[in-house]
Amino acid sequence: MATGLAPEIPSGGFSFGNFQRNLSLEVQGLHPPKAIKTGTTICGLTFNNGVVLGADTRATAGNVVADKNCSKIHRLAPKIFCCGAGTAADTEMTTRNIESQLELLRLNMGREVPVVVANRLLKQMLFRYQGYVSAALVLGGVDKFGSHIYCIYPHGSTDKLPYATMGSGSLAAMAVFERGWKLDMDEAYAVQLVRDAIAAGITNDLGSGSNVDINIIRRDEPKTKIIRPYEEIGLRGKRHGKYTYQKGTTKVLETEVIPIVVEEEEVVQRMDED
Amino acid sequence: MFRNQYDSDVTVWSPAGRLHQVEYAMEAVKQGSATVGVKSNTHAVIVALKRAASDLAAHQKKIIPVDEHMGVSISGLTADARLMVRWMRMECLNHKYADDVPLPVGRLMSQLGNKMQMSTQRYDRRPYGVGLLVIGYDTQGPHLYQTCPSANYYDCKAMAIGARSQSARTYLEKHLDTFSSSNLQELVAHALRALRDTLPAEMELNNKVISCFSCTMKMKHFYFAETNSIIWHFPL
Amino acid sequence: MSSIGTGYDLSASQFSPDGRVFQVEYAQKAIENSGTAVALLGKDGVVFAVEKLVTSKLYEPGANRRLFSVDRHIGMGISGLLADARQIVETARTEASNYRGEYGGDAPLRYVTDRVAMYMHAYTLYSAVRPFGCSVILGTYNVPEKKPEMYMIDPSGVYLGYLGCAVGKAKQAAKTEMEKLQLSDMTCKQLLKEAAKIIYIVHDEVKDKSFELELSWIGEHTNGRHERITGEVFTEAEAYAKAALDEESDSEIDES
Amino acid sequence: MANAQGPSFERFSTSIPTMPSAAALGPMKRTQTPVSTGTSVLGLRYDGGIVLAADTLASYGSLLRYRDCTRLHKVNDNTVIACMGDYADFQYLLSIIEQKAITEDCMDDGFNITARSLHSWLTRVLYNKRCKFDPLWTTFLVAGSDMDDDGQKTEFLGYVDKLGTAYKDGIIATGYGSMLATPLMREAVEAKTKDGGQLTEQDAINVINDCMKILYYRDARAHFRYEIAVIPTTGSARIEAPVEVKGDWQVAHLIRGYE
Amino acid sequence: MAMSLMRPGGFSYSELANAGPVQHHFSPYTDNGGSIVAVAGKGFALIASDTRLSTGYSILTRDQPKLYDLNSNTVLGCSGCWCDVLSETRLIEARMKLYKHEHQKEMSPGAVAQMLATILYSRRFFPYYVSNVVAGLDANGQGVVYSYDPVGHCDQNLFHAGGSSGALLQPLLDNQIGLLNMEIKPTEPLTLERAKGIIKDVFISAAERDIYTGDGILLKIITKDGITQESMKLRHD
Amino acid sequence: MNSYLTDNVPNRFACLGLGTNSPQSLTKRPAASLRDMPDWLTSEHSTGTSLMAAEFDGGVVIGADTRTTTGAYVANRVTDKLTRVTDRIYCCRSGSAADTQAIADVVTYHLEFHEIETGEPALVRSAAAVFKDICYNYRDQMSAGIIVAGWDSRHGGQVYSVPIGGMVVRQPVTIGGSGSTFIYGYVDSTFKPKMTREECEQFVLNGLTLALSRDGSSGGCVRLGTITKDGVDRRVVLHNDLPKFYEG
Repeated sequence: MATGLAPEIPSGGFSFGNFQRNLSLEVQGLHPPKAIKTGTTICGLTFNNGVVLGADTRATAGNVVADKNCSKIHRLAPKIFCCGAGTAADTEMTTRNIESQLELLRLNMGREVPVVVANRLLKQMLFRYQGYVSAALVLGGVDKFGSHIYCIYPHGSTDKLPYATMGSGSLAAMAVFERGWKLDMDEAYAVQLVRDAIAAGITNDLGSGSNVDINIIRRDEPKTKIIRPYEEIGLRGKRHGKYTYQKGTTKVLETEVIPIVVEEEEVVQRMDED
Repeated sequence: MFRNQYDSDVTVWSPAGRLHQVEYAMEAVKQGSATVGVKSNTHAVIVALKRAASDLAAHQKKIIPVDEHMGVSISGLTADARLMVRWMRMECLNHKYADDVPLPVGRLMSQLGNKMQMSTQRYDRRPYGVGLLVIGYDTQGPHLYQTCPSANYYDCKAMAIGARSQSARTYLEKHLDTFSSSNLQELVAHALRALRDTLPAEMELNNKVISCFSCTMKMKHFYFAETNSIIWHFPL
Repeated sequence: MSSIGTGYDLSASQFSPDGRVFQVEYAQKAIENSGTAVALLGKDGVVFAVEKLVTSKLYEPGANRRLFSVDRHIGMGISGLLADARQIVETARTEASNYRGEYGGDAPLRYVTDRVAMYMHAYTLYSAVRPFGCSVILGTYNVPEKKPEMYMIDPSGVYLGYLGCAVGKAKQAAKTEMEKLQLSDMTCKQLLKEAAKIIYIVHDEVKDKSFELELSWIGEHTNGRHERITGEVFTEAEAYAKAALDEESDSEIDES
Repeated sequence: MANAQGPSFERFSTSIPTMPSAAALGPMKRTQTPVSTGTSVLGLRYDGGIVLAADTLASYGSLLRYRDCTRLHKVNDNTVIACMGDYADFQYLLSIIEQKAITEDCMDDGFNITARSLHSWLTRVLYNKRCKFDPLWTTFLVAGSDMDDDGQKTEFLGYVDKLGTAYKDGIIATGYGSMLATPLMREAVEAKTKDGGQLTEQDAINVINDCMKILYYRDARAHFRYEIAVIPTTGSARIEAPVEVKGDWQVAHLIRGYE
Repeated sequence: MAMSLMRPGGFSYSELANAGPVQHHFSPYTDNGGSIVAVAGKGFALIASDTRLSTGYSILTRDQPKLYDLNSNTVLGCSGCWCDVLSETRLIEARMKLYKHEHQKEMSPGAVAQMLATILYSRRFFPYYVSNVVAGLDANGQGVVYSYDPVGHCDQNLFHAGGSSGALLQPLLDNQIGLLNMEIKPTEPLTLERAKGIIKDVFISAAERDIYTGDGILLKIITKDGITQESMKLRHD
Repeated sequence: MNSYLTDNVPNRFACLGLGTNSPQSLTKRPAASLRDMPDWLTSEHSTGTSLMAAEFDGGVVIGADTRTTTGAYVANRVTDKLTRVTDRIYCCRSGSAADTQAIADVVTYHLEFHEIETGEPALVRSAAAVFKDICYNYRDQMSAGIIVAGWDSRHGGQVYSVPIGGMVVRQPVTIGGSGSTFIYGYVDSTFKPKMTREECEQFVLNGLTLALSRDGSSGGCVRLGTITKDGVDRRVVLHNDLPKFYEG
C-alpha cells in the first residue's frame, strides 16, 4: 500500500511499524527508553452516600522519582472519576480518550451516562490492546443506580467491588481495607480508611510516595469534592545550607557581540489605484 | 632424670602405665620462667617474668594476646607456644566469623585439649613442650585455665607455672579465699607477690622483668589489655 | 597381667613369645592409677558415679568432668588418662551424630559402642600409635522398649555388656560392693545412692586425699536423656554415702 | 558503580570447588527451583519478647499438598526459627541445627547458641551456598534474645534469605507478608510507640492474628491453620497449638457478576 | 500469556515477545539500595549513609546503617547487594584482627584501602556487588576518602557519593565541595560544620528523588579524638 | 456483530508479534528489572478456579469458587464466575479473566440478538455453539475454559463443556478450571444421573469445597446456581459455612 515515496497517513490508533526493528535492536543490546511509571497506590470504596477515591502522587522512572506531585485521579465525567496506575502516558491517554467518548455519548443520548458505560468502554479498549496499554484502573462514580467501584486490569478484565485497590502499593492498601472495611460506612470513616490505605502504600511501597489525593463523589451533590493534597505523608528533613551563587560565578569563556544589522529596504507603495 | 627403655617414644607405655615422653615434656614447662594467673569474680590477670637470653638480647615475650577477650602467658618452649596461639587465634576468628560472638573460653580449651592429645599418641609427633595460662572473659565471667603438655587442662582459681613456681602456688593457696572479691588492683598485687616469691632473693620486680595483662569486661565488650600502668600505684 | 615382658613390650605391634601384647596391658595399667568409675544398671535406667581425684586446691570445683554425654540419650563414664578419654568421647559423639545424619533418630548404644571399640582397637595394631590409656562405660535407656543398656570398652578394644561395672583404681573393691546389691530389682533413685556410697567406700583416703564425687543417670524418669546430677538430689545421695561410710567405719572400730 | 552483569561469572563458577570434579556433571546443585514450599512467616517484637507465626501448609506449586507441616522450630529454650520457602531445604538445615543443639547439650557447659549466633551462622551457610550457585531456597526468621551494649538481655528478631541477605528489625514479614502484613504491623507499632508506649505480648498476638487473617484472604498459598510462637526474652519459648483463621466473608453477598 | 502489569524500569520488547510461563531462576545478586557520602577535610573525615534497606519495591528495614567502624580512625561505608556487604565486612574484620596480631598495630586508612582493593579483586569473576567508600585520617591527620568499583579499582578523593543516589549526588558534591567550574569560589577551607551541613542537605535531596534512599541517615565524624556519630531522620515514603 | 472481534483481532495479534511465541521463551531469563519484583506485579489477572456443573432431574446446578488471582495474590476473593448469558443459560468462566469476560459479553450480546430474532428463548446448545466458535477461532490467542449450562424447553437441563482449544461436548456432569483435577475421583464415584435438586446441589457444593481446599488458585466461598424452567436460583455459601472434610 505504501508507495515508498510518501509515508502513508496514519489511520489513527497505534503504529506498530517498528516492532520488529526494535526487537532486533534490543537483541543487539540497545535498550529502549524508560517510560515513566506511576508505581502507585490507588484505591476506592463506596460508602453510604457515594464513592471515595484515593491516590498517591509519585511517578517514577526507574529508581528516580520523576514527579513528586502528579495527579493520578482522572476525570471521566462530572461524577465519574478514575484512578490510574501503570505507565503514566497510558493511563492519561486512556482516561482522556474515554472522557471524550463519554461526553459525546452524553450529548448524543441527552442524559447522564451511567458508570457501567465507562467501565465497558475502558475494558473494551484495554482488551483490544491485550495488556500492552499498561493501565490498571480503579473506576468510581455515582449515577442514578447508585455508587460503584470498578477495578479494571490492563488486559481488560473488570471486577465490581465495594472496595478496590490497584498499583504496586495495592497490597498494603488492601491490607488496610480488609482490616477496616465494613458495611454502610459514613463519609468520615470512609475518607479516613482511604487515607490510611493510601498512606500505607506511600510509606511501605517504594513505588508510591508523597501526598494523598482524595476525591469524594457524593450521591446527593452535583459536584465532586477534589482534595489535592489531602495530606502530605513522609517526614522530611529541613535543608539548612544556602545554595545561591554570587553573580559571575559561571565563567564567561568568550564574549562576542553581534550587532543586529537592520537592512532598510525601500518599499515602493503604489497608491495610484485608489 | 633417669633413663629407661620405655622413654624413647610417646607411643610406649611403661609397665607401670606411664608415658615417660609426656612426663619429660612436662619438665620443659618447669624450665621456663615463672608466670602467675589469678582471677576474681570480675577480672582475670596474668603476670609473667620476662627473661633475656643475654644482655644484648631483648626480653622474651611471655604474654601473647589471642583475641579481644583472651590472652595467654607461656612457660616452656616459646616456639611451641606460638604455634598453639596462632591456632587459638584462628579458632577465635572463625567462631566470631560464623557465630558473631566471641568464642567461650571453655570451648576453646576443650578443643585445644583434643588437639594436644593427638600429639601424645603418635610416633611421628611429640607433645607440645609448653604450659599455658589462659585468661579470658565470656558471658559467664572471667576464666583462668592451665594447660599441660600431657593435654590435660585445668579450670583454675589461681595458678602458677614455670621455674620455682611452687613457692608462688604456696602463696596462692594461702590467699585463695581472698581472690574472688578482689578488685583489679588487689588482684594484680596478689599475682605480683606470688610471682616475687619465685624469684631468687637478689632479684627485684620491675617493669623490665615482668609483663602484666588482665582480662576484664566493660558492658558486653571484653578486653584483654596490658595493665602495666597501674602496677606501681600500690606497694607490693 | 602384672608381669613384664622385657624386650617384647615396646610396641603395640609386637607379640611376646607367650602371645601377649604387653603394650595393651601396660595401657590398662594406666587406668588402675586413675580414680574409680562405677556404673550400675537397674530396672529403669543406668546410674554413673565417678571418683574424681583432685590434686590441687587451686582448681575450680566441678571442672575436668569424667562423666560425659555422648548424645542426649547416651551417657559415658571414664577412667584413665583424661586427655585420651576426651578423644574417645569426641569419637563417640561423632559416631552418634553420623548415625543421626544418615538414618535419622538416636543411634543405638550397641552401634555406637561397636564403632568406638573398633576405633580403640585400631590403636592396638600399629607401632606408630599407642593404645588408649582409658576405659569407658557407656549407658543408655531405651524408652519405648523400657530397656536399660550398658557396655564397657577397655583399651584393647574389647567391649562387654554389664549389669554393674567398675573401672579404675579400686575396681575390685567396688565389684565386691556391687555384688552385695540386687541390681536388677533396683530403681535409679535407689541405685544413685548406692553408687555414691560405693565411691565413698572404695576411696582410699590415705593415698588420695581429696576427691570429688560426680553422678549422672539416664532412665525412665529422665525420659531417656542422660543428665548430670546436681542440687538436692546430689546432696542427698552424697549425704547417704557419707552416712553409710561413717556407719561402716564405726562398725569396724567396734569390731577391733 | 559497574554493572553486576559485567563479567560473565557464570562461566567461571563451575571452577569453584564444591564436589570432587565430576567434570561431566559439574558441581552438585540441589535446589535450582523450589518444590514443596511454605509461604509467608511473620515476626513481631513486643516489650519483652518476640512473636512468630507461620501457617502449616507446604504447597506443591498451586496444590495445597501438605496441610499439617509445622514451619516453626524451637532450637533451644530461648530460640525459635521460622522458615519460608522450600520445605526440603528447611528440613536439611533443621537437621544440622538440631545436631548443633545436641552437640551443645552434650557439652553441658552452660552455653547455648543464641538467636544472634544462629542468625549469623545461617547467614554464612546460606551465603556460601549462594556463592556455589546451589542455594538453599529458604528465608528464615530467627527469634530469641541478644545482649545490648549495656549487657542487658534484649529481644532479637533477624531475617536471612537464600542469598544471605540478613538484617534485624522489630517487624519482619517474608513473602506476601512483606507486602500485606508489614504495613499493618508497622502501623500498630507506630500507633503504640507514638506516645512512648510499648506493645504487650497480647497486643503483638492480636496484630499477628489480624495479619494472618488478611494473608489467608489474599495469599493464594496461605492456609487457614497457623501456629504462633512466643519467645520471651527471659523465660521459655513456647509454640502454641495451631489456631484457625475465622474470616468475614459477608461481602460475598454484595457481589453479583462483574459489572 | 503472563504479562506485565506495572513494573519499574524500562519497557522491554523482547520480554513481551517471549513472555512464557513463570519460571523461577536463581540469581545470586539483588540490589538492596542505599547511599553513602564521604567528605574529607583538614583534620577530619565525614562519612554518612542512609538507613533504608530495600528490595524491589519493599522496604526490608528502616534502620540499617551501612557504616562500619574499622578502627579508631577508619570507617567503611558499603551499599549494594547486602549479602555481599555482610560477607565482605566480616572478612575485613577478620583480616584486620589478623593484621593487628601480626603487626602489633592498627591498620592505617591507606593500608585498609589497599587491602580492600585486593579483597574485591579476589572476586574478579564473581564480584561483590557493593559500592565501597572508605573514610579516615591519614598519618598527618588529614582526611582521606577512597572509593571503589565492585571489582577493586580504588580512587583516592576528597569527597565521594556512592550507592543508589551516587549519580544524583556526585555532581552536587563536585559543585559544592569540589567547587568545580566556578569563577568565584569561596576562599576559606571547608570546615567540619559546613561539610556536615552539606552531607545532611544532599541526603535530604536524595531522599526526595531516589526511591531507594530514605528513612534516616547515620553520620560518622572522624577526628583525631576518635569517631563520633550523629543521626537524622529522612523521608520515609 | 462479530466485527467486534474479527475485524480487529487477527492483524492486531500479528502486529504484536505474538505469533512468534516459540519454545525458547521458556528458557529466556526475565530481564533484570523484573528480578526483584513480586509475581503479582507481572502476572495476568486470571481465574485459577474450580468450576462444576451437573444435570439433575429438572434442571442443572452450576457452581464455582470465588477466587481470582494475579500470580499468587488474590486480586478478588469474592468473584462471581457464574455469568448470565440469557435468563436460563449461564456460563462458568475459567482462564484469563479478560478473555472470558470479553467472550461472555460477546455471546450475551449475540444470544440476546438471536432471541429477539427468533422470538423465543435461546437453546443451551446454541449458546454452547457460539462459545465454541469464538474459543476455537481464537484458540491460540485466548486462554478460556468455559462451562455452558442451562435449561431449555426442548432438552431440559443441559451442561456443555468448552475447554481450552475450543471443542464442545455435552456431559451430564462436568468440571473445569485448575481445581477440577483434584476432584475427578470424587465426581466419578459420587455422581448419579437423576439426582434430586437438593442432592445435586450438595454434590456440587461438596465437590467444589474439596477442590478449593486442595487448589491454591481456587478458594473463598462457593457460588451455586440452580437453573430450572422457572429460571435461575442463586446462592452463595460463605467460606466459614463450607462443609468440612479431612484437613490433614
